[in-house]
Amino acid sequence: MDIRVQQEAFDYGAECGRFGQGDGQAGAVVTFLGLVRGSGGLSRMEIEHYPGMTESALAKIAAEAEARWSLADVLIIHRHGPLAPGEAIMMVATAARHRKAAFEAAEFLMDYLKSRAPFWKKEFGADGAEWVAAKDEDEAALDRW
Amino acid sequence: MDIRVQQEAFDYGAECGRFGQGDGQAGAVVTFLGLVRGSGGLSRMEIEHYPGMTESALAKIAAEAEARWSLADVLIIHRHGPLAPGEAIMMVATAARHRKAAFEAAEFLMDYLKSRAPFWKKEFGADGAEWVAAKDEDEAALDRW
Amino acid sequence: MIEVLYFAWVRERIGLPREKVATNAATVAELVEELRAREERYALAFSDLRALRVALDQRLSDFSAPLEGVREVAFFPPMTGG
Amino acid sequence: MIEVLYFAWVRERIGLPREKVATNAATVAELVEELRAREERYALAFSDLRALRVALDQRLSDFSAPLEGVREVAFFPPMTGG
Repeated sequence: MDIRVQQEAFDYGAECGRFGQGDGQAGAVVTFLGLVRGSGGLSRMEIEHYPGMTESALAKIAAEAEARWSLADVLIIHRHGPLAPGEAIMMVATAARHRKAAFEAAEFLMDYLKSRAPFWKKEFGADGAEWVAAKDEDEAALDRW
Repeated sequence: MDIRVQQEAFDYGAECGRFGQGDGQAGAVVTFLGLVRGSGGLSRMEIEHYPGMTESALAKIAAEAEARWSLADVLIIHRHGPLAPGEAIMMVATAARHRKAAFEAAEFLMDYLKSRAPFWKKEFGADGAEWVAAKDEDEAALDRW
Repeated sequence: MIEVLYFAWVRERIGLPREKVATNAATVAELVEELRAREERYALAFSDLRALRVALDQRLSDFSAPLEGVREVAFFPPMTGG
Repeated sequence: MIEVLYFAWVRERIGLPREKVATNAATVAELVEELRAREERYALAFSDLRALRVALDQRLSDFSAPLEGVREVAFFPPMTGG
């Protein structure tokens, strides 16, 4: 398990290249990459988080996924601070014996990250700055698990 | 759209690193990597395919996913020929505005690849060689779409 | 003394990221009442509890939870990670 | 003349990957009957049609499909890609 909360950029390709491969146990790797969209005149984004709680919330979510889907490995990287359109915000990766487990675990992690990890996004655009509102559908997505 | 059917190895990390990013349109990228598992005394695998039909079947599946989930980009790489445990068999990648579309499209591609693209796996182990049997659950997975 | 933290627009409305609060409140809800009574900016930040979440010692909790033994209370809007 | 292709264990049982077949069969099922009648190895390969799939000119089809205008027929077991 590898959990990283950081301001610096990360190299998605390099992380994918070294994740979950080579031990011959995993047959399936799924990764998710979240990017800042440039739509709607967005000029930048800032992500605030709750140091301490963030790390423990992510570790708890990852441990739950690892146990529930018997993952061979799990990775979460989430950035905070200022971000420009096109930049990577975060990634998750899961490795499992079969594809169903790898997909489900990655979606589970994303659903929980969206509404249970203490991050808050603020968007800066032509019309000023605005905190991103939580979506009902993100809360509803948790019911699946 | 990028579809490749090849015997040579591919660099999963490098493919992830250059897929679907940078245009500011996609907010979500999902990738799937399929690996040869070393379990059950497997010494090697061979994948046979149907040249011509393989490429058109993959292009058709990818075009369907692209249209249905409004994908910003889609990639399928599938190898054939001899493969050792731990080696990458194939990958798919999807880029979309939101995570739900990227995940669903990647799972759709995998479900169709499993039982509608003309590939056949043969496993070589301590007890000889055996063609991998199609699983009922793989056929059933198509009902979701 | 309890350490009280504010995040996102709760932090912006109140105007500070954290403060120490002397309180005898038995529950989170009672603490919120005390804070609301302080000043307009607190009343504004806590005007709609349905729009807020609370964590006690860095674990998600709720407004009816007891404060006994708690060292750190955080108030923030629904999270928007990922 | 129709080009007939065999893949995976169908290819192994019949012992060749492709052959040209002169036939007047109207459907895939009729072609299968003709092939079965040829030799034991064909009869064996086509002993259980439920275990087989067929493609006509590189598109998945079924055993009741007509052969008129078809240039390439492929027989193979259920696919196991991914």
